[in-house]
Amino acid sequence: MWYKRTIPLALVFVAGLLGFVHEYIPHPLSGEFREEVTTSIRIIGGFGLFIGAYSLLHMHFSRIRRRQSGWGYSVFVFLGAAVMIFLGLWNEGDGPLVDPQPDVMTSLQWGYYYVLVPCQATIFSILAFFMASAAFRTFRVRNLSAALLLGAAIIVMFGRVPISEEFGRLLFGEGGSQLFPKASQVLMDYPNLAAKRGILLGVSLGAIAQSLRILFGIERSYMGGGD
Amino acid sequence: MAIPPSELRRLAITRHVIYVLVAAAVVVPLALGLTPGKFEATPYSHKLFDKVNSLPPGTRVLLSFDFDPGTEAELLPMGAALLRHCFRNRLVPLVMTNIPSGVDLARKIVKEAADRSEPDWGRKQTSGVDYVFLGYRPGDVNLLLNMGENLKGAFQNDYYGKPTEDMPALKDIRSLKDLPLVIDLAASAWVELWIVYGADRFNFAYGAGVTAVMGPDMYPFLQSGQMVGMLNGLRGAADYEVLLEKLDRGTFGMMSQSVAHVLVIVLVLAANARFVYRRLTGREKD
Amino acid sequence: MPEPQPQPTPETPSARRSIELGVLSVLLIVFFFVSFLRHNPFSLSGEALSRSIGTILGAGLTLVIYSFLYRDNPLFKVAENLYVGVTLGYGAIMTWRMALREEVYRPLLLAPTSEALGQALLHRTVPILLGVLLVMRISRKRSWLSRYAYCPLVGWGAGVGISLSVHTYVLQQLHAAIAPLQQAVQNGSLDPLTWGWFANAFFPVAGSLAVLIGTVAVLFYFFFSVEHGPVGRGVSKVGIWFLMVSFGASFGNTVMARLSLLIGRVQFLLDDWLKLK
Amino acid sequence: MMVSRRVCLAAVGAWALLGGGRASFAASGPATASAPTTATAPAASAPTTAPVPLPVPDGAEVRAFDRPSDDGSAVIVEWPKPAALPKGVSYVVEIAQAPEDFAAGRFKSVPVPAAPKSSNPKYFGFLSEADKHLLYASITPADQFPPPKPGKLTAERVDELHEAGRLTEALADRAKRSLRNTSPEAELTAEEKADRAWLERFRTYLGTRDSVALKDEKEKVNAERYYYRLAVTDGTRKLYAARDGQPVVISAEARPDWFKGFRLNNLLFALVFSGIVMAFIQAARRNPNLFIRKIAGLEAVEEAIGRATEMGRSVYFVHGLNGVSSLSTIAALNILGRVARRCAEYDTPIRVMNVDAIVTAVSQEVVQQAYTEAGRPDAFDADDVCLVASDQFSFVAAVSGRMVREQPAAVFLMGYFYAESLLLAETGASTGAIQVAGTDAYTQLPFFVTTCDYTLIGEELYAASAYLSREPRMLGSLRGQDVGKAFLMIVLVVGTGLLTLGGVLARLGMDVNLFRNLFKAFS
Repeated sequence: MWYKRTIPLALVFVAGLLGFVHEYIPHPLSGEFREEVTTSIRIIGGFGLFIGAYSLLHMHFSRIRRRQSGWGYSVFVFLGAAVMIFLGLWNEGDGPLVDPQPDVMTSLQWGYYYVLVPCQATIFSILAFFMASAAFRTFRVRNLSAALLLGAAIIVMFGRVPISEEFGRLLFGEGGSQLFPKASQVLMDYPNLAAKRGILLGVSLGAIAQSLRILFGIERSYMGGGD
Repeated sequence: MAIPPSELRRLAITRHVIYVLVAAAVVVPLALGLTPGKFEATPYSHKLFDKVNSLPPGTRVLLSFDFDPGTEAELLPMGAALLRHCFRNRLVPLVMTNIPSGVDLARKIVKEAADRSEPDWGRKQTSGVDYVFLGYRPGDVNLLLNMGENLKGAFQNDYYGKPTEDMPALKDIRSLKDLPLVIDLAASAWVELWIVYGADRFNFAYGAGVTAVMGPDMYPFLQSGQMVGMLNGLRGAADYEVLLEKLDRGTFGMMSQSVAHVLVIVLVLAANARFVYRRLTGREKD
Repeated sequence: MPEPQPQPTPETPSARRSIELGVLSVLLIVFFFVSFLRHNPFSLSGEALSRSIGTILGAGLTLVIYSFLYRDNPLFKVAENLYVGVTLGYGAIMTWRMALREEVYRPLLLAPTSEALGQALLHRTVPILLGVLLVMRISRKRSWLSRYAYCPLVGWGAGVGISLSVHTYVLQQLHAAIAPLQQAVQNGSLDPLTWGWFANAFFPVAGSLAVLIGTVAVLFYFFFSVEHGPVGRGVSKVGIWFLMVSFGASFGNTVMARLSLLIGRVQFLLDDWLKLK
Repeated sequence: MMVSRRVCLAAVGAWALLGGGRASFAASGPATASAPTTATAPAASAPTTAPVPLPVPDGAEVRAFDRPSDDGSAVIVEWPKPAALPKGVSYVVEIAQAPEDFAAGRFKSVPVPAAPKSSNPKYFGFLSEADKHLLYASITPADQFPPPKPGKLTAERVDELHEAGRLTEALADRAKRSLRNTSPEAELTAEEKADRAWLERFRTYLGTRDSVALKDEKEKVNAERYYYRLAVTDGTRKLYAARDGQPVVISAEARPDWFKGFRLNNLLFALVFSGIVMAFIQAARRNPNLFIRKIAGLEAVEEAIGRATEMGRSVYFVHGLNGVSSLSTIAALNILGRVARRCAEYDTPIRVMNVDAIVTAVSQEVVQQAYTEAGRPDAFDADDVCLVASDQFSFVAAVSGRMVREQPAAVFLMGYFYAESLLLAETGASTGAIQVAGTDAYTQLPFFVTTCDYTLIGEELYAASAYLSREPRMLGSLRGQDVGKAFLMIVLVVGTGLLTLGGVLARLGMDVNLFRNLFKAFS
């Protein structure tokens, strides 16, 4: 239906055109216009919170409702969210409408430093173990490519840590201390640079093409399903 | 060929053994407080350090701490070192973040650095005069564009709700164009967004601290001069600490880093030696 | 992040379970014992108390999550879900404080003068309406309304993106890419086979040549419009080699990064929890 | 560097078109009108008595004009470079609102650096050899004649605002009341606290309004026409650029321009490239058989399915984490279509693992479609395409668990992956399956390359899917991008070549500006 698809697509095009054109206009008006737009976007973005929160909570809620396997764990999602939101709104008794007192650890920050930070940091750090085990069990020189890759990886891994300087000294005396760091540096500065730049150029062309497809309504997948 | 359970159990065991080795490689050096012998800072860390060092006292430097707890271990030491450097050289750091869940991390290190540097200045560091913590505003890249037009418009108040309009620290700073140097610490696309929507549009010198994961991808920008320097991973933080001659978490981590790397290298070599041997003797087709 | 679990050994699941429970309880006792030993909450009060409790909690969560390395277990799942919820709640509060309260509540409901209110209405009514529309996305039937909110955003982003990526990723990169060889040629010393010649003529030239060849080869590898003849195959082979070396560099750095995160956690456990420093 | 980057040959044209065109030579008009003041007349004839003659520019060559391609905030004054600029000698530009004001002494003098015009091609483009000798200074009138800055918030200001109707009686009183009240926060009554808080809000609001107003004022000031005189001084004497004894007075107005000349190359590239891409997309619509070279990875796909068939074991297809809106997911779905089709033909069981509900739904359609095309719609079982989990960690756990249990013979990992890539691929490898991965997540590619038997790298994934699906938007933009890549490759090779040749020539003492400028054109 035209008001479900046509107009939105027209909006995309118009907004895109404005965004594109104003980049080339030095006139103060274009700057003011952008300020207007960006403030609006900031406000709209704020509302995005509700969507994220809803979809996540809704998912866990339906798990609990349907008694899906492991639904009990979903309760903790609500628990965590509820506690943090309460602490934030309570705001040491000052209520949600005023700023938190500066430079005292509020209970919200307490929750942040001692629950959120440890959990997130740890979950990410677990990968260190998995990599080590993968390194032993699955990273194989199946072919020339993999061989090059692993070789480069080893040089870089070794060159990037201080011990490689000690090792260099050990082998070649004082002069050799920079051998391995230099090796990894060279590897990063030349082959790595070349490949990364090639990728960068290719990918950015792709990105531009993607933007075009969006502008001209050829790419609509971001609109989600429905008519 | 299905794997017999015995084989699976063997796999599980090898895995757990490796986990233990890794844990040991990291914990032991830290617990014993081993630090590596003297090592030279990598070139790009050095470049960034020199850039900051070259700024005259009173210069305003924008630090954008766009990371959250997930990568705090790598980036937070950089932030601490940079702030320490700023305060030591009497620069005025303007700190912001584009990541809501990074606000309190940023706030924490700014506060700590300010308090720590009190002796350097001989007086209490005051927010709004010696440094500004702008906090977080949504809007993503549009926020950067906004700051490029009108910084005080984008941040009408600082994190503590004080109006930025007539803050001494922001005197005659109208927009990003008035800042000589911006440094971004990020584990995400923000590093590049700062180039695209910031440095290249508003012509300020730009440096970055990134997680080692992203490090290699940044080389095109370093070579093209779109970045003046870069701290790459925990090693970058260690480099900066060494250059500052004030060792801290980054440097203390380096010994564990070294041992763990060696461990991984040994594992890869061992496994592949076995693999190649088997392949040569035709016992593994793959 | 889970790894494949070996099938529970068929013979003695119950025996294994009881062993695990035993070990777990021992570990719990040790954990609390150590925690109280290092920072005894009873001797503290006020901020120090909350901090020490926090540290114990944080250390506990850290260890619980690492317990996953032994195998997936309920404690881990609890911590994981708790973390998801806490993140959500914190994000919600931050967005309220930093965005909605600053941009919507304060300008409109705390407008100092009627003039200010007028200004706020003038500049914010439309975005706020759009914001409300955006939220429509969560409704099954009305979700199309949200398109009116995010389509302009998407379009604007795309439009601005085009000229900026042309500038940053294409033109700037090209400019940087074609310069080095010339610089190397122009600044290099001219008497060959001396150390200086190697240092500032040979290597720079060789290096910038390598970069040029690599970049072109990689671009060619991603070039799909022509069937690769023998030459083409050769070039794209070179391209793939360069790609692989750069992947190796990324690989090495990724390992470094993950280990750094682990180091960060261990530092927390040793310095803050066990107070070894 | 920073500047030269921005430059392009085209900018020259643009400059002439948009900025240079507006250069106005007021020397003829007002210059003659304004007689030099008695104050300056002796100075004008000073050189006779001077020990060192100051390098006075020839009045005929001094010009003022609007700075091109800018937001109307500056006027350019330019003059010829002297043979030599003795030490301690510097230039001064004097600016006045009317020619007569010089006589009346109502003018501002601005010391300006002697910057060569050729050093700022961003605004001036490349100069013809004839103009290489010009120096320039850019003057912002609003800095010299600044509009009155709105005052701080005082009782007087409050009254003004009240008279201007911007504050009601009551609010004005409230403002003054809490302005008077300077006692510390602690001693305030609730009401006084409220007043102070209100005042703060009002101050903030006023501040932003004032800065906006000031900005507009400055723009107005800049837009006026101003009159300029150029002098050279060594601190004691001051000589004016003069024509027949008269200091030359020139004038110009700064005007905001409507196009950034220095971005013309950018615009051209964007437009041309867009045109090509769109053209190819249209072409692909008309003829979906646009040539795309065969992607080696696809043979690996066939081979893997074949092996699964021989071993009579299942094929796993694992999607990445991103939703349908992401390119890589779309590409993955196209490839899934092909894989499912083959599996249907060979009667090999296929399992599709998803983490995203919508992707699941689409995948089901795709697989069902494939089975129908293969003529065995009955064999399709919707449960083979399932949403195994809804977040990263549990996704990996579930998929890994199933892999270990079912021991698939072939595993396809297609789409955008994050940290889970390593674990999925490792599990697959440990179960001895043939693995084919495809992703544009470059940070994850290293793990796939080392753990999988074949990997579709970055755009190869799109290419493969375009090759299979013949979908115009993918096919077309792929071809369009190829043209872009070809262009980039040529620029890289030819550009480097010519620049280097230029470098060599320079070493041989030849002029290489030709080459330099030629290749500034590309950035």
